[in-house]
Amino acid sequence: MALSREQIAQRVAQELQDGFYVNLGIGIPTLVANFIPKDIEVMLQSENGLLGMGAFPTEDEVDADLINAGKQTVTMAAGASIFDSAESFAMIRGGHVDLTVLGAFEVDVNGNIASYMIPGKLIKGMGGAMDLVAGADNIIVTMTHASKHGESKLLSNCTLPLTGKGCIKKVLTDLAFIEIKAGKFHLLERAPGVSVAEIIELTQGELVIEGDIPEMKFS
Amino acid sequence: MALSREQIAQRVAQELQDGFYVNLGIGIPTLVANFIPKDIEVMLQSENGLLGMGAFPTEDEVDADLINAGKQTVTMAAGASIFDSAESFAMIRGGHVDLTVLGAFEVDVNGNIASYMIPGKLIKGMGGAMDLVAGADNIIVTMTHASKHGESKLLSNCTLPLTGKGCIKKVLTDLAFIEIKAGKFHLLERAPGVSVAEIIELTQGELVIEGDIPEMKFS
Amino acid sequence: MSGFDKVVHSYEEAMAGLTDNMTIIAGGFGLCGIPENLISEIKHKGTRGLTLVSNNCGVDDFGLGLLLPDRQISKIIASYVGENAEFERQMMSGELSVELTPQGTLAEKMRAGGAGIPAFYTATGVGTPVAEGKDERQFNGRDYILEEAIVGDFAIVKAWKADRYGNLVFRKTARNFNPMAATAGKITVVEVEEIVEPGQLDPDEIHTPGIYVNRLIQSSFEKRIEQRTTRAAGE
Amino acid sequence: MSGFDKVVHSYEEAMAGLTDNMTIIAGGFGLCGIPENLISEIKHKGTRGLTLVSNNCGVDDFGLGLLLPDRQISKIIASYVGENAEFERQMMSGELSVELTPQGTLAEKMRAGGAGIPAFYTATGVGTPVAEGKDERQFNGRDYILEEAIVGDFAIVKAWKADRYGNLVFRKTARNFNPMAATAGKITVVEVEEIVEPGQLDPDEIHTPGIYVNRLIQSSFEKRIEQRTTRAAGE
Repeated sequence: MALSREQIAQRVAQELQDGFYVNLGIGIPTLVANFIPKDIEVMLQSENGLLGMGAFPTEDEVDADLINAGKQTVTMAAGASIFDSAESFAMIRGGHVDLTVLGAFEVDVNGNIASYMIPGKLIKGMGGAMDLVAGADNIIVTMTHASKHGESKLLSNCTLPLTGKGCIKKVLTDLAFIEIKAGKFHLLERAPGVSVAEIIELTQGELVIEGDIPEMKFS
Repeated sequence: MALSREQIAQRVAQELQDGFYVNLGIGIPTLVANFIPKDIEVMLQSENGLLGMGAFPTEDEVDADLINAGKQTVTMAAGASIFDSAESFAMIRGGHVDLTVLGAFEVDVNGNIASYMIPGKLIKGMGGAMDLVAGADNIIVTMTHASKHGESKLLSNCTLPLTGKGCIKKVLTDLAFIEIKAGKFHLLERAPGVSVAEIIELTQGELVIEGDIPEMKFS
Repeated sequence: MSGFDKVVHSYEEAMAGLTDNMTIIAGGFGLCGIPENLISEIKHKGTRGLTLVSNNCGVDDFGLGLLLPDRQISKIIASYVGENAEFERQMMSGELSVELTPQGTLAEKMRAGGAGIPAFYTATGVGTPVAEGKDERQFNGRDYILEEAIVGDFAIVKAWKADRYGNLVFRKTARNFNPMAATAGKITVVEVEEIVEPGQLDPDEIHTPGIYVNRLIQSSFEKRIEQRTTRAAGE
Repeated sequence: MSGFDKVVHSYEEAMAGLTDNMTIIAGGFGLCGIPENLISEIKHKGTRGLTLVSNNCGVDDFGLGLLLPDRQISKIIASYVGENAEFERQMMSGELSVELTPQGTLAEKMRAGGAGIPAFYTATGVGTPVAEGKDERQFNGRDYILEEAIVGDFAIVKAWKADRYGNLVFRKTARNFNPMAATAGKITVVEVEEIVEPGQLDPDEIHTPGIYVNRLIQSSFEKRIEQRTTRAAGE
């Protein structure tokens, strides 16, 4: 069965390592913060200018001067630091963030990503997404494998305007965990109960299947 | 008679205006701080990362962590701020400093300045001088008009490696206050008791003399 | 006498000299740390044909969104816009021109403007619509595009505290774009919650040195929250 | 367990992995705010063929000057050097290669290295020996040269206080080049006077976020003064 949003976040959280500085995008990526393994610590970077983002505030703690990149009120964890947006993107562009998780509309076999614009429909802007995909070595894209109408979002060529070129190596969908290498998708894991055939069916770009594909584990 | 170092500094100080942010180079320029008119305030920028440099410290106040660009121990004035060297030169390069005063070996009619290197002899480096002359609109160069051997330092073409190209508009020597415009030196003032003829004699680059040249005033 | 006293006492004085068709750089991220009273003064003044440089454009009835109904903005350079209906209408109809710029590139363009750096290379936007018409070049085998600095006729900034000399301290994530905006205005106007005497701020803790600030005004702020997210106490 | 605890307990551990022919970026201006014990460790280690990036090169018996007698430095990128005789001798004899770089350009090259900006344009050095071999280009009618970023295998930094997570606070003009150096090392090593627990530094007052810091060590410092200038008390 396809993963829920929470399960996608939970599987991404397994990729976290103790001491990782992590930037989580809006939507499913934000949920990853709820599944950080108990035995490790990670620090969340919010690109408006906060490293060490904490939980949402209680009513009493709400502070209009303390928000995250999603414009939500937040708190600071012990060891947090505040900086301006130029410094924040120096950090991102300079490759200092260990892991970036963000959503997308489409990803293709060459690691291209389209996530910010649907011409004629959605043109709100890229925010920090272009800097994040250009700056990070280690990116996980989270999205549904296909649209509601069954159209694959894992393509041989992105059809929408790109957010970044050749920068995506890992994609976690509701059906599969996929790696992108040498111009091809490689199936690493499948969602529990989802067959390889189903994944092939919904993957438009070339997909390499090597050996037995294990199911994801959520223990 | 030729001006003393102190008199050069004193004449430069007359160019200060209330509210000026000023960078003073090493040597004669540093002395300008001693002649700031009583009825105005200026703020001294030290390019290692201090705006609002105060007097030298008393023995008790000496702090190894508080020095100026000449590596001398200093204090901070009320309203001072500390910043890193990138910020300091952002300030300088971005044209935010109102007046820069610095020494030179040579200046020429095209506003070129040579101040940092004598090939084979002195090659210690330019420090912040190249940034200062490139960043400031308003620069006063202070130097002796000629070498001890009577060789002019106001030339038609600098002979030493340049610190900056086409950036100097005002020069104050021990003999004269000179403006540089349209490829010529223009004599504005002469030191008390120094004749126009003497200045012409010691100025190698083309010098324009228009009307009566007043003596500098030191009252 | 002190030429360093930047304090002005009216918003009229604060925004004096702003005329039609000027470029304004504004601090703030979303509705956080925006110079809300300076924006209101611009609305009140009725200045038109403005180019706004700001990460966002406010909401319908707050922040830079207030300048939309009277069509005071002719162009906006931003990373994320359209949080309100009127913005979308003007953009779609072509009344408002929008130059989408990646957030980090926007912050760096402002910094470069203040720092006398006319242009810099970045990998952000390579191979995307942002790269169109821009110089591309390789360094160490990777492609980069050339981005140019931004300078404003005015910069409008919100800080927390200041001394009379214009030394600024920002509070938490209300810092965001404000320090870079402050450096990039030919005339930089700052509104703050509190003004103290020179010497009362620790020089090591000043975020923006007063050299960048031309005018300073003290006021009170609504500080509207865009997404009020909370957890139950004890959670 | 905390992967964010950057504290190490010996200088050997602090400089582990430094090998011959590496590039080191060092904070400090003159003898102010220099990582003096980290430099001593490099001397002790005997590493050779080093490229040093630092505004200055210390004096005969202190700071980076300590690395001269055993000829550990093969190249230095600096804005002002030669405060000692041995430096001059090695430079004149060609044993030591010197790349003079304007101070502001040097600071910006370090910042760019840390910020993922491979190159930027500046007017500093146009028409001078510094411009030789560099790209020139006009923006708004003025000439600029292209300067490239610097990245180090190691960065060595001196801060005042830090928390265990490597968040740094500098003191007075000992800040100088240290914050930029901290961003530009593949491995950034910081020595400090005091280490506190995470949460004890005000997040608004942190100069360098811990994300840039790999190793942190507490020590004591001589803090030698180069030009001790004083006035009489009461003057």
